[in-house]
Amino acid sequence: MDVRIQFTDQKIGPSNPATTDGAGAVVEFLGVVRGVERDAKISGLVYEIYEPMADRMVRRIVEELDASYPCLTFQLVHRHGFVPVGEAAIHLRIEAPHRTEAIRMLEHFMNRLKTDVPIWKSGFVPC
Amino acid sequence: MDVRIQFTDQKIGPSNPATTDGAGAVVEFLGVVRGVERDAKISGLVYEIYEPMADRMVRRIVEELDASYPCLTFQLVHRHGFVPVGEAAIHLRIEAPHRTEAIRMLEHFMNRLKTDVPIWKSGFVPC
Amino acid sequence: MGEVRVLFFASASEAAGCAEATVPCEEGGIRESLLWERLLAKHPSLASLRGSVRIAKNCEYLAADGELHPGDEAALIPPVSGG
Amino acid sequence: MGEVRVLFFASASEAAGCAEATVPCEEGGIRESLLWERLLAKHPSLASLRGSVRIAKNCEYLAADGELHPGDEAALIPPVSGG
Repeated sequence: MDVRIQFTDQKIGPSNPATTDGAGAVVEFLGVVRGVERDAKISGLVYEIYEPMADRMVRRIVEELDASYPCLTFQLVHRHGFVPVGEAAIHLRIEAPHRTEAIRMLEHFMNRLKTDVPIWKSGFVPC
Repeated sequence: MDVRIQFTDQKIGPSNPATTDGAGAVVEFLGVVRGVERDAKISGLVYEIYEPMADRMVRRIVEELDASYPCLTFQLVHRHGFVPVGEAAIHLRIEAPHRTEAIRMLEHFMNRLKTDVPIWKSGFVPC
Repeated sequence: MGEVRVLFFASASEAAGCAEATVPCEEGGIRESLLWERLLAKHPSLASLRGSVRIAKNCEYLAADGELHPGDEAALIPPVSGG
Repeated sequence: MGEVRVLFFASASEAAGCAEATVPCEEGGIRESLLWERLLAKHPSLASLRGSVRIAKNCEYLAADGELHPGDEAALIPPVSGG
């Protein structure tokens, strides 16, 4: 399985539409910053990442999940620094031979991300 | 919920990256034609759609699922006619306030699509 | 007597060799079993599909006790395989 | 005696008012409890986080019986909230 991880402070661009040979399913996920946090209007969130550990944890998690839900490719982009409302903080793109594996990989990866990967919403910027 | 359905014999283009106000999660799915069907190499599949019924069934299913998994927008594009290997036969884009609803909508919609929506792989074209 | 139009899709149109047929239909309506009887009289090659095909009426699946009336658009829906 | 470098993130760096600290560490290694004792001596403001923060060692979560040795890079990992 081909795993690519990128941490960036730049806006996440549109993904490459090319598909890998043998891929029957492509699942993409964008986690977008919403305009309200704890009942207060915000203009954006600030993210902090412990990059070497986040990279290692992501690879570990994906490897574990791949044993149950075999996929072909896994691409993660996560932003750090300020992310304005309406922009994506995270982008995932998963290719698999079949849709069930790709969907399960997405679902379980996101659950694990939110418990184990050292990334934090470290602040929000009020309007 | 805003539901858009399109049936086309043209290649499915990249999706509009703009997100709807209040959307915290965007899930996209591409179902791609693979190069092997029943152990034979193929150059593509031919799809047939009973369009007015397919449109109605999709709306019905999405409406039912929306009660359990509230989403903001649902866009479906499905091709008919010949779809070459490596191209998408189906594209889904779902926006929801939260990721769980969007992922569940995708998962359950695809299951229902494959039992209830009058769309057929009506043939495959050998290499 | 009126008529019901019946559309054929996928394996049903292949088996019938055409895309649709019309079937006579009483004003009071006919059930699925009578529709099949009249369809098979015209298109005996559809017989092998009867066990797997569902009937639609005006773009909805027909309930087990549903009836077709003159002017309805029916369709033979073989097992679907979209996506 | 050697040293362990300890990185602070998110609420831990806010509470400590800095991004990292160094903690003395015996060659034979120290457990999490001793690391905390020495950290809190330097940064008492971290005390309230102790119940929720996990310790990482060289980019892996430290097991309950894990040890830190001189030269290791440790980190305080408050509850994460990515995505």
